[in-house]
Formats: sequence, C-alpha cells, structure tokens
Amino acid sequence: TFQPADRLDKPAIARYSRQLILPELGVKGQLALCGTSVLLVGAGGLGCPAAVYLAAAGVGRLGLVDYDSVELNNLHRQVLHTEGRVGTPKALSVATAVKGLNSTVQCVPYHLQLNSTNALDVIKQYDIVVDCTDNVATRYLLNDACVFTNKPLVSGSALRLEGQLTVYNYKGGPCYRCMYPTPPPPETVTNCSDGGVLGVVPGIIGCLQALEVIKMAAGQEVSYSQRLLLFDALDGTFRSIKLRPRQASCVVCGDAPTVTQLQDYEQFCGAKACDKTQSLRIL
Amino acid sequence: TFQPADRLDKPAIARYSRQLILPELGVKGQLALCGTSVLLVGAGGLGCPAAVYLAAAGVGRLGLVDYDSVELNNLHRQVLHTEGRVGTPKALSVATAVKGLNSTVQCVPYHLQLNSTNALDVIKQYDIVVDCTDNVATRYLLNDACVFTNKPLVSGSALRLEGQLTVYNYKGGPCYRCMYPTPPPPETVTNCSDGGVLGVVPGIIGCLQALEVIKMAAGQEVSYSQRLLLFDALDGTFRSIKLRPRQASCVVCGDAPTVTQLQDYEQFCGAKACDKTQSLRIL
Amino acid sequence: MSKVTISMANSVNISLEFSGGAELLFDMVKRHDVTLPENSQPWTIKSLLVWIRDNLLKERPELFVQGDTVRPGILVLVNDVDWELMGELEYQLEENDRIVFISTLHGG
Amino acid sequence: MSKVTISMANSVNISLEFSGGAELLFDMVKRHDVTLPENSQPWTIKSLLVWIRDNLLKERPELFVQGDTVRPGILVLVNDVDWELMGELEYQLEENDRIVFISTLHGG
Ligand SMILES: [Zn+2]
Ligand SMILES: [Zn+2]
Repeated sequence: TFQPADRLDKPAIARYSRQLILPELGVKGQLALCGTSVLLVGAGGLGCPAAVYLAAAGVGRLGLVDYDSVELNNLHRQVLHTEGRVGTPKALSVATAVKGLNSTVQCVPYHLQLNSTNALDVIKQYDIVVDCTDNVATRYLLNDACVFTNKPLVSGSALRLEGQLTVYNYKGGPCYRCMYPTPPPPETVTNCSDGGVLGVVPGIIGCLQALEVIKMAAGQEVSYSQRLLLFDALDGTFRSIKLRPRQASCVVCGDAPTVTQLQDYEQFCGAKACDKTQSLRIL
Repeated sequence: TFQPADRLDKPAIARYSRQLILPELGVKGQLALCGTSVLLVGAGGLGCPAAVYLAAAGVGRLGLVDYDSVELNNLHRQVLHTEGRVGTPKALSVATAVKGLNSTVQCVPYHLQLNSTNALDVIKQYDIVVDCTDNVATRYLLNDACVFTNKPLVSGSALRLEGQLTVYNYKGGPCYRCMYPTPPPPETVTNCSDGGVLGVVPGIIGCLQALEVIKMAAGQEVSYSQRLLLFDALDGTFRSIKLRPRQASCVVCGDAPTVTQLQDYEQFCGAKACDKTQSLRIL
Repeated sequence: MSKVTISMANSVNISLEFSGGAELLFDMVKRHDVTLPENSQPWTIKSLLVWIRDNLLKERPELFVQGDTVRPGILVLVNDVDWELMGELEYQLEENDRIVFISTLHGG
Repeated sequence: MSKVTISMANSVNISLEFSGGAELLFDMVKRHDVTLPENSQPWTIKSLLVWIRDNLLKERPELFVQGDTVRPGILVLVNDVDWELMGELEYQLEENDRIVFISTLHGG
C-alpha cells in the first residue's frame, strides 16, 4: 500500500514553494496532500483537467481509470491527450502527460471498465474518488461502491454548455441515490456524443473537482457537500444550490439499507456503461 | 497575414464533431473560431489553461508571448510545461504542448518582453488579446495598446485563493484605466512569488478567459464586458459584479484622451514589468 | 342580506426555469415568467406541474412528468433550494417564487 | 412648551467585506457585520471610510485610505455594483447594505 513521506524533501519545497506560503495550505497541508491517494474515474473531458491539477498540486498517488482509447474527436476537450497518442488507452495517455509534469506523483493507470466485480478492489486502495465518467450506470456503481467503502465521491458532469458539481457521501451529506433514487428513463439521457459539449465546460468543472479534492485532502472545508454548483457557460453564470441531507429512506446509505452489495448497474439503468450507445436493445 | 479557410475539411469535421453539433456554435461558429487570431500574453498559470482550451477548440492562430523560462516552482500551476522543459522559454514550451494537441492551429511563440516599442506591432496582428500577465505595468501597457488598436482585452488574474475576470475595451465597455486611472502604490501590490497562489485558481480563471474568447470569436454574447467575476476558492463561490461604463474622463479611451501613445509603464507604475522584484529601487 | 365569501387563491406571478436539457421540451426557452390564474385551492408544485403540462409542454409530456410528479432525473429547486427541503409536491407557491427544473447531466 | 427636534440619522447595520488581499489589513477577517452609531449626518461611504480607519484598521491605514478616499487599486462595491454607479463617496448607506472592498489582483 501507499506510504506517504513524513517530511518534504528539498525538490518538493522548491516545486511547491508558491503554494507552501499560503497559510491555508502550508507545510502541514502539503504533507497531507502528498499523503493522499485519489482515484479518478474517467480520463476524458473532466478527467484531464482534474488529473493535471491534482498532480501539479502534489497528491501522493493518482489512480486513473478508463476503458477507452484516445480518438481524434476527443481532442477538442480532452486536453492531456495528443494527436500522437490517438489509439492509446486514455488512462495511459493521461499518466504519460501527468508524469511529465510531476514525476513525484505515483501514477497508476487502469485500462479497464469498472464494474460490480472489480470496483471495490480498486476503490478501497484510495482515500477520495473523483467521478469524471460519462454515463448513468457507472455513476450509480461508483456511488454505491463509495458508500460501501466509506469514501467521499467528488462528482462532476458536463453537457452542451452546462456543468454540474457536487460532493457525495461526505460527512453526513447525501449520496447520489439520496438525490436520485430512481435512474432516469434511458431515452431522456443525452451523452456528449449525441448532445455535444463545449470543451472548456468540462475544463472548468474538472478544475473545480480538483479544487474540492485539494481542500478535502489538505484539511480545509469542502464547499459542495450537500450543495450543488450549476454552471451555465452561455450566460457565464454560476449558481449554488442547497441540497437535502442524507435520506433515512435511502436504499444504500439510509437507516435500513436494502442494497448491500454492488448490483448490475447496466440492467438497473437500462443503459450501457459507456457513452457510445443510448440504451440497451435487450430491454 | 493570417488567411482563414472558408470551409471545414474532413479532419476538422472529425476533430470538432462534438462541438459542431451545438446549436450555439455549429459550422458557422466553428469557421469563425478557426478564422480568429488570439494573442495570449503570459504563458504561466493563466496562460496554460487558456492556451490549451483555445487550441483545443480550434482558434486559427494563437500568439504566445512570454519573456521568461520554465522553472521547477512554476509546475504547481503552469500545467503545460514539463520537468523536461525546465529552462526552456515558456512561450516555446506552451507552443510545443499546444501543437501536440492540435497541429492545425498556427502557433506563434514570442520569447520577448512586451514593451512600449514592440507591443503595437505584435498586437495589431491579432483579433483578440488575452491578458494572462503577472504585473501591473504590463497590464497598463496591454490596456493602452488594445485601446489604440481597438482590440478587446480578456483579462484574468489570480493570487492566493482568489481570482478575477473581466473583458476590457469591448463594445463600449470600460477599459482598465476607466476602472483604475491611477496605478496602485507599489508596496500594496503582491505577486504570486511573494503571496503564493493555489495552482487550480488560475486554472479556473484561465479556462473562463478561454470561454470568453470562444464566445466572442463565435459570435455569441460575451458575459464579462462591463462585469467583473470574483472567485473565492476557499468558499468555492463566484460573484458577478456590474461595473461602470466607459468613462468620458478616461485619459486613454475617454472623450478627450491625453495619453495617445504608449508610455514608460514601469515608471508610471513604479514597478518592474515582471513578478520577480516588488518595486523599482530608483524611485 | 347575507354575504357569501368564496375563498379563492389569488393569481400568482412566478418565474419558471428549465436547464440541463429540460429546456429542450420548452422551445429551448430557459426562463418563462408566468402568471398562474386564480384558483380554488392555493397553488402547489403539484398543481403547477399539471398547469405546465397543459399550458407549456407541447409534446412528449412523459419526458417531463410521470404520474403526478417529475420524471426521475429531474431536480426541482425552489428559490435555489432543493424542493425536498421545501415540502416537495405540497409546497405552496408564493409571489415571485423562482422554480427551477434541472435535468441531471451525466456527460464528462 | 415648545419641542425642539434634533435631526439625527439612525444607526445603520451593514456588512463590510474585504477581499483580494484587503482582508490582510483587517486581521484576515473577510466579513465584518457592523452597526454604525447614530450620527448627526446620514452615513455615506465617505464617513464610513473615516469610521473604518478609526475603528477597524489597526495599522498602516495608508494601505487602505489616501486622503478621503480609498487608495488606488481598491474597488468598492455597493450590493454587488461598482460604487461609481452609486455616487461613490456620496452614496448614503442603507440598512443591510453590503459594502465590499476588493484589492485588484495582478498575479497570473
Ligand atoms: Zn443515500
Ligand atoms: Zn478607459
């Protein structure tokens, strides 16, 4: 397992000098950050900015999960990939970019699809999980796995010219199922392939996810637990919403949970765990 | 000079497909974007995210100005640079990163310090100027040069855990001097070297600068002309402020301007045009 | 002579906003300022949903309402607060309320 | 008997906020809820600045005020609006106003 250092060496002091002088971080916060492991699921439009700012800030270990490989049509928003890495697994491509920036971060690429059989094994090795995925089924999977392993889930999403950000399962706040007990009808779900997205929108949301993780890891208060940030890029406006608390009736994190192990989320949602097709034909 | 294409070729359609389907952009908006030249001044904490999202979205030509070279202590926030490029001019380092992502963008690095003798020659070759600089003197220089050449100036700044964003000199809105006719006393100005900055804060502001440029170039309404966005990373809050209109009394853009050519901005501000020293000793 | 007073709720002016894609069902218009007419009962979100279905929704109402509530995946906000904290369907609308319907995003 | 009425402005409750580094002059506290005492004249930003200098600013007042106004590089907001649109120093404070002093940032 991951063994964080108990002091900053000379190169680390040089590298992080501009943030070490912040009273809100300081050496103590930096050591905490360097001692934190973060699992980032989805190495796409949200995952690229989140990964690069987490690595720059010096998280100790960064797990990067993506089953997909880089395509040319990703490059308008997935800014850590390159033309030369088209065809490469995205998790590896992001790991390559991140290691070039900060070789002192332990970078662990996972070129796999998270599912009910492997999710807990991966997630339990990390302190914080960042949801940068692109589909409903994986969002429920990550939520339930984070509830079972007691990990906070920093969730971002983006589509067209809008973005959303919230933190689930943190310090008594709600989980994804508290908010959305029933999955949306598959025909109402639009993905980035069908609906499009302006690249800088997930850019902004991914940066804000990194910020929430950094504050959490450094012992500062998190801003979006039991709150939802809405971003409208056309108006340039941000709106902060107060959300419900953890729900006693929640089937996974409530007082009498009925979901106690991971299930088949593609079946539960009636949709594939990717953004390539809109719904399962078999239903 | 820069000759934009009048249609999108097949690779461009593939590359931009996820944003072409946005009704707010479409082929017309993409062509406008591909026909726009943007000068980005400062290849640091703000310039890196702004450059990469502008290049990803497909601006036609991207000028990158920075006199400085990459240092290890930049890498906590200047995420396009790499450990291997420490010592390389920042403008070249960003150009290298950007070309790897999108080789169809004309990337023009300028490894120089903008000053009163060279600024107009560079700026007049571009449609939009993005202020990603780190000092007061260059901010006044860019402002005056943009007023003289009639270019909009998309201005961002960041320090510690705060960021600010506004658009100057656009469609009758104020310029930097309308807001701040007198430069601040040098001893009140804190730079990132002295005050520190959390890297993801300029990350978020730089992304928002790119968004303003993209909307401007694509013919959409800009959100922060005569408005100021304040970002507080500790609270996670954004606040949008209504600003004064263009001032009739402004010495550079007012009804009877008295400043009609570029001046010595280091002398005017009593501070060097870099973030390395705090004030001119000679004063 | 006796007076009969019929209790009627006054008409209510509110703003309705749709985002996250929910606006696609409303001619792409994100904000609608509407006057709900006088009613024999106070206006609630429950009766508002019926009014929206009958007056604003032109087609495919099943993408917005299911039974007497919003379909799964739509979050309702009352003046920037999650409707779960405000009584959900039973919340009684007040003058100048801002009711927002957000379709949750899943893209990345 | 005759009554003499002395016109006095009531005390005013406002919130003061400092950001962009201006809070460094105020013990790092970004928000101060203050009650301005009864005054022979209505409270304006001009008199507020004097009150701040005398009551909140502990040291180096020249980093905040110069003459009777704020030093260059500080922007004043009245309820999220640039004070230039509100009368600047002459603006008369009202109950619950939020006055923000922002030091302009120059870093990148
Ligand atoms: Zn729950
Ligand atoms: Zn001006």
